[in-house]
Amino acid sequence: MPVGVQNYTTHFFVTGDPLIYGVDVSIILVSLAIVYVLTRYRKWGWLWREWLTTVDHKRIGIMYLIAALLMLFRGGVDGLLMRTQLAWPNMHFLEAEHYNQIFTTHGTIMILFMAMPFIFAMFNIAVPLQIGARDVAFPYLNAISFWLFFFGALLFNHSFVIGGSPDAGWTSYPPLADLPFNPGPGENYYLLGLQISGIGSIATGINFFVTILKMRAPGMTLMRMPLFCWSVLAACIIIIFAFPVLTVALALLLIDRIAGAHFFTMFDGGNPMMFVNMFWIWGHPEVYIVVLPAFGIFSEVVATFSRKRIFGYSSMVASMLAIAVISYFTWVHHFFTMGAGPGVNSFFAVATMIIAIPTGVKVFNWLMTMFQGRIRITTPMLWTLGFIPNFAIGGATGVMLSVAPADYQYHNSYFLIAHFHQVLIGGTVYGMLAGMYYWWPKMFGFKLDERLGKWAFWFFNIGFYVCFLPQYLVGFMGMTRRVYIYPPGLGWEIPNLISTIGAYLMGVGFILIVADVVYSIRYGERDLTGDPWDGRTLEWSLSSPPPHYNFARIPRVDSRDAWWEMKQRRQRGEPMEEPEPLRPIHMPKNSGVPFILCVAFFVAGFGFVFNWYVFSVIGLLTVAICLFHRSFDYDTDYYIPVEELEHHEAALGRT
Amino acid sequence: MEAVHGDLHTAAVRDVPLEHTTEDGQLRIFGFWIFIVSDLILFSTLFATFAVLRTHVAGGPGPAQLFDVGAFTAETLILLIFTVVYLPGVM
Amino acid sequence: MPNRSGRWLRWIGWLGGCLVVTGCSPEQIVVFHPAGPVAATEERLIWTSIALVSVVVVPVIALMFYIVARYRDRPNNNAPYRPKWSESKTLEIIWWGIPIVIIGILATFTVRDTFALTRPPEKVSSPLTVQVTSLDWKWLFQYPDHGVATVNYCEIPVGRPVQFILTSNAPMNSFWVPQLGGQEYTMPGMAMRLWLQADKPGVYTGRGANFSGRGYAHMTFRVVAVSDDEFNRWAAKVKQTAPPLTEDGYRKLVAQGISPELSFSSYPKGLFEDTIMMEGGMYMKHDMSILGHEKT
Amino acid sequence: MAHTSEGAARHAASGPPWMHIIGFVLSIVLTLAALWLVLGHAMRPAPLFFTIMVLAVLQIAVQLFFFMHITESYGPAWHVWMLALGVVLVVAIVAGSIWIMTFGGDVAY
Repeated sequence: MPVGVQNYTTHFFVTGDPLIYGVDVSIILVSLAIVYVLTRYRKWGWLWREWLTTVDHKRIGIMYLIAALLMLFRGGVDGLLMRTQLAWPNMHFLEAEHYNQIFTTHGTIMILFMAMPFIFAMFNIAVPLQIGARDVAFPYLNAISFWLFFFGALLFNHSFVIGGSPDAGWTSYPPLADLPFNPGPGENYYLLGLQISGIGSIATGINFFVTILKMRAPGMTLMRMPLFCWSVLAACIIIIFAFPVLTVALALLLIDRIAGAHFFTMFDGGNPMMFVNMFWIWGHPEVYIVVLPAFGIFSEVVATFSRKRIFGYSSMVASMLAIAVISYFTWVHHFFTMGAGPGVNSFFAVATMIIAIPTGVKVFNWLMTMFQGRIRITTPMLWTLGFIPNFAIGGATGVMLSVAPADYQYHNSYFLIAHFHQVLIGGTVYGMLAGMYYWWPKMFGFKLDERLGKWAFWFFNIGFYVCFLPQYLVGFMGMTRRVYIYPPGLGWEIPNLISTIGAYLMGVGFILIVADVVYSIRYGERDLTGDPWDGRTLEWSLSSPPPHYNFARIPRVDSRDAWWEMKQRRQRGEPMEEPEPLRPIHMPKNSGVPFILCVAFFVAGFGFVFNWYVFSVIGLLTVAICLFHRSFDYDTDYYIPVEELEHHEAALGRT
Repeated sequence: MEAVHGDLHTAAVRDVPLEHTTEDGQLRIFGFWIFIVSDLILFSTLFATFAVLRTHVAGGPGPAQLFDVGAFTAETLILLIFTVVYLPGVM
Repeated sequence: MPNRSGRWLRWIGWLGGCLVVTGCSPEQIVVFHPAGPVAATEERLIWTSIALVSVVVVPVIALMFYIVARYRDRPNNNAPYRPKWSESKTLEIIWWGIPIVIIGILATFTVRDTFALTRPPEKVSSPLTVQVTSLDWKWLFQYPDHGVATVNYCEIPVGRPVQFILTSNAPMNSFWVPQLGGQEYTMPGMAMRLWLQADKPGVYTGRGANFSGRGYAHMTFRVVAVSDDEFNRWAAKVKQTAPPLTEDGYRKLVAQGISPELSFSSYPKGLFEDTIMMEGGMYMKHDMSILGHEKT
Repeated sequence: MAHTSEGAARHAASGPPWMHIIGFVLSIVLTLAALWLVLGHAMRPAPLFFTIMVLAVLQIAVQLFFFMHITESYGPAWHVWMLALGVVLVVAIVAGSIWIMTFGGDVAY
């Protein structure tokens, strides 16, 4: 046993807080319950064969979705704890240290372990189906991406009960995050959790970039692609260009912390501002990574539920690509107040404003898509309609924030908090929930209940405004972010109280969404047609859920909204082409190696967190062995024979 | 291993190099290029860090003391020569 | 549904408005109650930007409610339905054009004021220099012209530009006095300049705006703006009555903890410059110029 | 597979690998030129730095073209566009970081 163990056991488990004991108990109980259920119903084999080893993009998408919802729950509880503490002046619900940990984990989890997997869930579920492909370009890598994310998130979440949570903010600025000011494993958890899941994110970016550019069905030119695929393509471009910067920033900070380097330390010539600089070179594009796919989903939903083609398709494409590129030239607006000079501030202020132009154009295009359409207000459409005013206000405050001298007054105040929650919740979360409701029948074969869904929306949406509009005001009153306590008499009490009430309304909204899922599993309307919304794109041409090979015959595409056109042609009674004969389908084999590989990453990361390098060496050696194994594994694929295909298709009622 | 879209590539690929003749190969090569692009950014961030922190040695040794011209010249030349050592095998 | 949501929103707005009005007075909205030219410039810019973005935001929201009401899929809805209408050059030019114009105007103001705020607000009287050091978790102010120092409060003369020179001997923070003007980071090894000026006598609350650890929420300070005479009297009084700040006393200030307001009649020579240079700071050589008359 | 051996045969038939030989010679020449410039103190620091950067970019181009066959692709050469955009962003990262970290404004008169 390493010597370190002895020293660490006393600090290993977080103690002394009833909340944490409660979590300890519930973690143990839930784990035992899961083990019991799996054993009782003999589901271990099923879990391993069908899920842990799968390389099927649809199942990986579902796992991402579950993880994202769980993390939304954890991040949401963090948010409610914070709002409870801030509800009234001089509250002593949480102490400073605990509050600092909670806002740190809230931010980190919401951005990296909720928003990212949520968009990846949508990537996986929809992209291959929309472009008429049988899987992504690299299914094995896709599984690795998921498990890297999963174990990165798991590692990060361990910090709550083992060793202590990070408490330097989700931005983790040194020197506060550096060793002298932040001993203990919390920051290491942050750095390694993000690093491990970040590798997965880069791989996902590459994977979907290649998939979209190389695996479209014949006839689907780029300009015939559904807009969601365009938004994914744009997001992937940003992932590929932005995430490596985060990798470097985290790695250098980790070297500072565990190997005694001085990149960002306050002492010995380090330059902490360089971390701030690098963090936001990644951080600003990251915002667009999570919001562009939401734009894509809104475009799909608006067109479908207005029964109309999307308006201004080419300017939608142009605006998304413009956003992808310009988002790279705006990062300084996160630290105008650093004083890098009027030249720098002017340049980045103007670049930030410019990005508002293509974004605004998209809003007009969505409105014009609805104009002279036939609008059906279903749950996905409701989230989309809720998004538009939200995003208009959030975008407007974004433009206000980009005015550098005005930003000197907003920076780090609650005005900023209200702004970015409005775009991240109003944009990303609304978008992902719209996508979840929209593609749910495609994933699971039944619809989520509309009535509960609408209740959930109204609670969430109203709660949202009640929560965040007062925060704009309290920002103008001088309240800064990350304060855990404030004195009475500044006029902050009433807006904060209203804000807390709003946060709880949003909590009710989330519970109703969960209730909707639980209710609909049992009673939800079954989708037998595969096209419950009268959709426009190719995924609706398949059964719900689609067979594991997706398309028995790869469709031939000759226009935008390919499935809609096919339906129109059928309606007009035009003769259908004779279907081609079925052929054997080439498929990737499931593999347990991605799972094992990422467990090894987890072990290595855990070793680095506690400076127990024995674990790190074992973990990294296992990683090497897994990579080596893959290099010499030639038994990775198989063919589905025609008879089996015919059998499957017949069972689905399709010939 | 990837799902192949029928025989998209029988006639057209006659003139492209060997490694592009399967769809699997095409995807891998393209993916590899995109990976190189992400690496480009990774290294440029390291270069940027170097450029900014270059003078912050806090009294420690600077580049002049750290780099051994003879050694890195030899290393570079060995690296470059390795790009052609496989040629006799191909010829 | 859209009508209902409109009603809901109005209702919430009304309720929120009532609560806010009863709960706080307008002068507590400090950003909109500037007490000096810098904050006034920033406030003007904020209102300009609000006006400009409203040109887009208000019509967008109104249009959305109108469109949803008009084109809902109801059995008797006889509004026109054109499922294939999806391109219009004219419309596209309009909504690429309008934001471009708005952004153009806003950008002009932004650039102008960004440069303006790096210069002293008024050139009529000679500026006062105050050296600010953020510590864990307190603020140290030094007056190089008077040789006095204070903790967690500072006095400044009304109507005279003040250049705050900011550094940190702790994790980065941000120096923010909303009623005098916007903030600037205090960073270890750096000396940043922030020009502020008070036009009205009064006590203005300042606070650290960048998270710096456990005691961060308590990092507030008072800025007391008084007439020139009163300021000089105050400085003289501190010089005579307050205890000196010794090397040892400074080390105690640097240690983590919260401090009450303190005054010191003197401080170790070159304390501020040494703090900046402590770890080979001043990353780029020409930054030295900021130290001005007190060359080290 | 049948077309594999056929492809290999096609490659073998194309004579000496001139591309590789030219690339190799160019890369050696560029490296030695940079070395000579630095060790011989042939220029003042600023132009020297600039020249070395130019040589480095040329070296990258040689590697990409002669050894990594950047121009070969089946279908549109998207990767070339991504590399081009990558180069723009590299400039943004490096030059932008230096520009920002120089703190040109609030600290100078």
